[in-house]
Amino acid sequence: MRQHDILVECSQLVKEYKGTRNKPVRAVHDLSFSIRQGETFGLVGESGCGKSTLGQLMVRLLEPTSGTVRYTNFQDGRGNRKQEKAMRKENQIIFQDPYSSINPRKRIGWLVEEPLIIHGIGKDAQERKAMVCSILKEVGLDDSYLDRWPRELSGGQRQRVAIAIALILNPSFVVCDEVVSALDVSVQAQVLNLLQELQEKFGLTYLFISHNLQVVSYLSDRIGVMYLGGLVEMGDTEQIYHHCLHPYTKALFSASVDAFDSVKEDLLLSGDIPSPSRSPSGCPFHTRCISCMKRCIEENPSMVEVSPGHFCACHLIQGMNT
Amino acid sequence: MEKERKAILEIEHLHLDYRIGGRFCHAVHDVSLTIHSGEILALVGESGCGKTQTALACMGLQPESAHIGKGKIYFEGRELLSQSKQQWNTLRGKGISMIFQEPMTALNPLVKVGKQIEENGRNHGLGKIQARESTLSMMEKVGLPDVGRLYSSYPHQLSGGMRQRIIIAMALINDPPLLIADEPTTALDVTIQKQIMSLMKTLNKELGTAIMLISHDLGVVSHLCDYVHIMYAGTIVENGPVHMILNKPLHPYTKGLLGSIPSYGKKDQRLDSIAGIVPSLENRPQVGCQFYNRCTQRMASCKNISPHATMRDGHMVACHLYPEEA
Amino acid sequence: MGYYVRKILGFIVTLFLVSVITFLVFQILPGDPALVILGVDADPVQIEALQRTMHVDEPVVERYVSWVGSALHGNLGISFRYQKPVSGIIADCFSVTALLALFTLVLTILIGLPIGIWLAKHDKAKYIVPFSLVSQLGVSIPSFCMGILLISIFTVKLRWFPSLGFTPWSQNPLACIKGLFLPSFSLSLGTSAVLIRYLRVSIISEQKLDYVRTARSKGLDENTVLQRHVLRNSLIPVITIFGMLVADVLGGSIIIENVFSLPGIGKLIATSIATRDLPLIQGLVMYLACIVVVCNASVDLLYSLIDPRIRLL
Amino acid sequence: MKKLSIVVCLFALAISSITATGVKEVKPNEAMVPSVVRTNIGSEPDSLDPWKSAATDTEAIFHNVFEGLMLYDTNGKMIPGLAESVVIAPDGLTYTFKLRKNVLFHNGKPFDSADVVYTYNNLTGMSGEKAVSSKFSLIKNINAPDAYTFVITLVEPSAGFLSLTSIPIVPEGYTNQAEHPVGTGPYRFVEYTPGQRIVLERNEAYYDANRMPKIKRAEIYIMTDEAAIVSGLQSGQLDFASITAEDAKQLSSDYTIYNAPQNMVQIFALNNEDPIFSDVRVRQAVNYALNKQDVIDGVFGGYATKLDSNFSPVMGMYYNDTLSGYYEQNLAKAKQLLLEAGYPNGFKMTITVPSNYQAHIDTAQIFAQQLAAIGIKATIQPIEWATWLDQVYTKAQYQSTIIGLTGKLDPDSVLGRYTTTYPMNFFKFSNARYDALITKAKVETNDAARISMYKECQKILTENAAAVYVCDPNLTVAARKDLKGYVFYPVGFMDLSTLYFEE
Amino acid sequence: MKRNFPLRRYFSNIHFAIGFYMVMTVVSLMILGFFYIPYDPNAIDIAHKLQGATTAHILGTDQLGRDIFSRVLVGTRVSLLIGILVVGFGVLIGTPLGALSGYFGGKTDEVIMKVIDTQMAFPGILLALMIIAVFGTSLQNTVLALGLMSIPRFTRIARSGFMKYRNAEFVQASRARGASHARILVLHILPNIVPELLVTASLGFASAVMSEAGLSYLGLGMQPPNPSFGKMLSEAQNYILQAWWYVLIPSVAISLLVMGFNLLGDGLQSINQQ
Repeated sequence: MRQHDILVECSQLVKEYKGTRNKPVRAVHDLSFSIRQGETFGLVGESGCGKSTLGQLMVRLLEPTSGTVRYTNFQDGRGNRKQEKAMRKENQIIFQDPYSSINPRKRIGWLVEEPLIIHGIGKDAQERKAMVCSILKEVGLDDSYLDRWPRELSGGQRQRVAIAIALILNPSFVVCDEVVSALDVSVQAQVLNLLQELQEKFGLTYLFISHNLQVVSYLSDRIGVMYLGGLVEMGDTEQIYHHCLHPYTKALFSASVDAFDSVKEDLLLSGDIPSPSRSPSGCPFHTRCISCMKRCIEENPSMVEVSPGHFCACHLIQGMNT
Repeated sequence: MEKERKAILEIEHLHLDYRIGGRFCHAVHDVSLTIHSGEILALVGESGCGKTQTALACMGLQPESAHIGKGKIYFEGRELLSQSKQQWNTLRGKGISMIFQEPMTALNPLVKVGKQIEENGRNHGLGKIQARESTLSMMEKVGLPDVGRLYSSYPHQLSGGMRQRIIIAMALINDPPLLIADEPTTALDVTIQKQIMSLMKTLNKELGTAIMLISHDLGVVSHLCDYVHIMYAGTIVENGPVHMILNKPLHPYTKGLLGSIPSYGKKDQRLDSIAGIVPSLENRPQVGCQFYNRCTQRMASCKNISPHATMRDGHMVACHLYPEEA
Repeated sequence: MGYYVRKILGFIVTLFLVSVITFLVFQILPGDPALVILGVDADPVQIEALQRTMHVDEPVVERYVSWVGSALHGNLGISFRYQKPVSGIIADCFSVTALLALFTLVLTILIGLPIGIWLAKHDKAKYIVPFSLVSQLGVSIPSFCMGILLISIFTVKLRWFPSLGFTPWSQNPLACIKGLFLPSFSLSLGTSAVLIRYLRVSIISEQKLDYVRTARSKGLDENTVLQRHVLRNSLIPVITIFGMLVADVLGGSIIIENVFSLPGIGKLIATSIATRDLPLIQGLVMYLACIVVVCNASVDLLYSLIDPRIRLL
Repeated sequence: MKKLSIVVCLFALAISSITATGVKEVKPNEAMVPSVVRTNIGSEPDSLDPWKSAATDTEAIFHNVFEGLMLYDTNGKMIPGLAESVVIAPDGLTYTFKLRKNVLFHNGKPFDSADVVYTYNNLTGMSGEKAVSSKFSLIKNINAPDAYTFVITLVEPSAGFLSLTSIPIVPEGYTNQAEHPVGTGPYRFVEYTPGQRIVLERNEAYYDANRMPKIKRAEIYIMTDEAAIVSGLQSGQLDFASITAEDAKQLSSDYTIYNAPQNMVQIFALNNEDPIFSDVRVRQAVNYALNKQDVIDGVFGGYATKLDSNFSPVMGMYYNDTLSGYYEQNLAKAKQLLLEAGYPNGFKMTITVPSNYQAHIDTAQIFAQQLAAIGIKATIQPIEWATWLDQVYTKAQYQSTIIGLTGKLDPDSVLGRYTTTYPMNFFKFSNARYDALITKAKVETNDAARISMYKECQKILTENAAAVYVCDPNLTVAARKDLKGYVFYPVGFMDLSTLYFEE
Repeated sequence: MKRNFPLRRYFSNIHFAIGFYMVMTVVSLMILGFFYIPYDPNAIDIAHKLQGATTAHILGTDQLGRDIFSRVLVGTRVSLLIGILVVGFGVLIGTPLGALSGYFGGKTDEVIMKVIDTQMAFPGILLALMIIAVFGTSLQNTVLALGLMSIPRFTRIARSGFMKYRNAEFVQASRARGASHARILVLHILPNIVPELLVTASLGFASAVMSEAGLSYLGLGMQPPNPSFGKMLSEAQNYILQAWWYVLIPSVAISLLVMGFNLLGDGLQSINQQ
């Protein structure tokens, strides 16, 4: 495992939205973790668990209600336009749907070049064009795409364009928000391969958000499992894959059917994911948990380091430890 | 075949074309398949492969612009394509039911879900009280809690999983011999997907409903189905029992598909992806193998000669790599 | 609760702005109401006497404040022109315009609904082209022209309808309908064309939605699908149009009431602007603003009745 | 779908039933001699109270309801009204009226001198209230020796005074005139619906059998739209109406057309204080540049009297016929005058026109083209009537305008507009000799002398080109063929009492 | 195929095609008017007034004997100019307001929408009547009045458009890249709203022509003698008995323009929805 310095660190991050009747909806709740330089941190969870919100908080698309996101490789630039711009250059985000994340009314060349213009990189149009061509080549597209419209491209090609746009500023940290979920299997594999190649080439750090445990466990060095706005388990991929502890993680593994692996443990969760606006008391998972105890209803378990680097928030574990 | 099973649905050499720019483009090309009673059959392929078009043709719901050129569809021995509109109407919802991908949009947002289920029963001859009773019992059967209250809720008040259950209840209220499920779990979360899958499996066993499952997810298929057809660009390239296909894929496309699936086991190695994309309707080759352009094992003959289906290792494959055994 | 409070507050702000603007406009509007009413043959003494009754010599702010004060008590003042309470005049005229608007909307629905549905069902060029052209013709002929045309055919040539005078509904309903038929018909030509257009587009786009396919997959026949599922759902966007149509009809009445000599709000607006009858204009504008706002509120309410996804409160 | 077709059928049925009954209702009207006459009025009455009303249109209707001590005949001559006779003292200061007996107001109250005293007290302000009119300020004293005699004493002799006595007499102490007017005329007021109509009914108790109306009821619809009036006539919903000459030509085969000068002078007024028009030569040049016949033919369908004076020939003895033809179109002369005035290449000017009078706008268009011939570039600026009254009429902030001014029985009230001191002298005409002459004529009791003074006044106006006097457009009235008895007055008065339907 | 003839998509829409040809008919009349006008459109000839079609005056003469054909040729110019200016006014003021309102939401939205609501609460023509009563009749004031009337429709369309896109992923993405609000508003969202604005502009054009006719009917339209279709029609309607063709010609001209632009708008809308 690559062991590097910490690149991004968030502590006690909370994001609340204004819900109906002014009742706040907690999208992200008291979340702390850090991402190391050069690694791929996989974030997995079902819809509404707040993983996308977290991704946007990490690149400051959203301002946290409380808590902080700290970048170690440059100064925090809140309120300072110049520093904020530097932050925007270093951190990038790629979205799920390549059909809506690319402006349909602009040509590919313009779209890829735009970040350079915003940040004033490149002497002239010529130089910028050269940069655009080289990044397009990196993502597997040639010069002929410069003058094409997004509508002429397939989903996979669009996602390559989106990656090119994100990488042309040579960022250090990239949030990939469900980047392959909308793609067909064969194209998904192409994009995953590309992401890995680029990471190696440019030394990128990824926050890889997905609902697909297979994809996450294939790509990530470390995995965090989210449920209703909070992390329930976090650790190295190996730890999570082989020794997951939280009942939710277990259920997730059981549910994400693999064409090859036989199911380890047939866990069928009952009921639906509660809406973030009506978050249950105590452990948020207790409404669906098969091993729910009385304590779980009353008290929200805190993250405990079970083994080095492996954290879990469950009363079952704490029961075992103490 | 060890048991004598009744064929519910037989599709024979189905062709479905669209007219684009004065030219017929094949969305479905020479597709044949058979579903037997009580069986779960999967139609697998990436988007744009013609899976849904095939299914809609079985319901007589293909778009008006579609043109069924050749082929026959038999349902319980009855030819469907030559039916009148009226006959289609009596068949749909009673003989063959269909559930769709998006549980969010497949229900009328302005009508109470109970009414929508009931409507299917009423339309096929159930009395008012009878329809209501079977609606409620069907809702219970698909695992919905508190059916009395749910009966009069609106779709937007329900979660995706519940809506999909409603749609299943609606499809099954008339106890049809065949259910066509078009990507029923794609829009759902994995834990919910798992619930729906096991529900479908249970219903298949309890009611004996044959299911034609359309999916792009080999994982789902492997856990649910008995028999798989792999479709590519409007043609069936390989079919056979599910374990055979997964463990001993023959067609390069099937192999590529399986290789593309990421998993922990493949960590730290590149995925075995297929280059390129599924060609769009207009850009499909008129002759030869449809997979030619993306195939890593292509040969000269692939370009101009369409491959025929051959039996190999206990299942069918249409590829020049496997010439017909004399 | 909060929803209604906010709505009502917004409503009050709108009315306040409307009244201030009207008041200010009339301060810069040249023209002395007394002079306009009495004309060039008036005796200076008469003009002065009339001016005294209008209080036009008092300071603007004072007049405005006193107007607001009495308006809050339901007293909109005395019309310069008619020397009668504004509220009474408006009430009389509004009964005409309200009936006109009502008839117009009824005709709009009677004409627009069947045609719109029919066109949506027969979405083919050979049907749409002639219908679009005919219905567009209704919108593209200025209403005064259409009014004159209708009068010369139905009143002058055929003598089916009267061209002037208004009979109140309470006096003789049939004569009332007869008197209002032509004006509401000429207004409804435009509005029904709009309805047809929106309804057609709405039905066609609604028909493409998944739930319609679900309904078909139940084996429902086309008409049942249309009536039970598509129609109701496609009416939702059309409701918005009705809010707009009410405003259109009120605006259109200004011209059409002149053409048909109907003593309604529209004619009153034109004359009271011309005579600088400030109290009456203030009253009218407030009244119309209320109607527009109330119509929009009713549209919202209607929305929530038809569409369970929208719940007010 | 079935439901829809049912609705459509019902709708069709409803329409057919409406139209069917429509036809039925028209028939009886055609078969019998109507007892109702229906006509229109071009604007809302300004006030039903005769003391508060000044509009010509209103008076035209309400002269049927109200009567004064004196009335006027179709020639504008004063004739006895509520006064059987009048005796003017030789000094011209005392007027003694013998009042008619057996006259009842519409509310049943008998008429006597108390009502006259009440009326004149208020008119002059002798009641202690503010005077209702400034015209009566020359009354020194009034008194009623008995119930049927009424005496007025003037401060100074006034030739035009008698014409003022046509002002309505109202019943003593009755203050509800604005709501429900009460007079003594041949018709009594029934109802007024704002924006819609005025209804009058025959006064069955009218004292004069000769003027007793033959038609029982009159409905006067308030209609502003030209086309609506014509279609009202054509559809048989109006029995007579005043229309444009052009429309009258089209209707002449099916309708009786009455056509006569209406004593209105269409004036192309030039602001005499404007830097350009202050020069009399420029004003004369404009006069010479114009061809009034084009306006008469183009705008009034040929039905108008060409004028060169501020009076219409309808004014009879006061009209100065020697002025006729004073300014004939003469471009050479016009150019010469402009050259003399220092505008060899003409100038730019604006014609401000009230936008609600299409006839004036058309006249302006014709004039603009004619003025272009002598190098004057005229821009037409239509403005709202209210704005016109404010900017042009009251404040005289304009360069030129076109307007029609209605004539009066008393020449002084027409010519008085041009006096320097008149508050609404929007011509800004100022001529010392003219002012003196007007003042003198007012108190001159000798008819011949007075007439010649007024004629001289007209001459001064015309010679000084105070304005361009264009024409007196005829009043054109179309009436259904069986409606007879329409008569014209030199002032706006629509006499309903003479009308009758032929059997 | 699409690349060869990008407009084919538009012309395959029947509404668009018919509307286009109708508008082009009027536009070609206007172009003709720049090169050839048989008579001075304002030349009065009383002797030949209200004449039917003759070889000298192919569309007859009006109440002052002016050549109707010449007036139509010049009138197209005026009516099109009014339409363009009114729509321009609405677009230039309404769109930015709607953009700010929809993009920023919150207080900005509330204030702007309150103003727009207030304007909507005035019956349209009343507002125009007031403006013209204050400033007088002229081309500029007609445009001002009708332009003000047309602002709300553009504001509403722009607002809903910008609202729809303000949280679109591509906007989020460029925001994450450090793009300024101005850049996002103008370069990213605006191009996506243009099709809808075009539809609105097209319908707005039609209603501007109609409203001008309405104002002219109330005597508050253009300054005479300049001909606009509305002015001609309102002058003509007094002569419906004597000269029906005089009424017909401006009616047809107005109908062509209004219908043309309405159909164009309809067509564009259904093309957008495809």
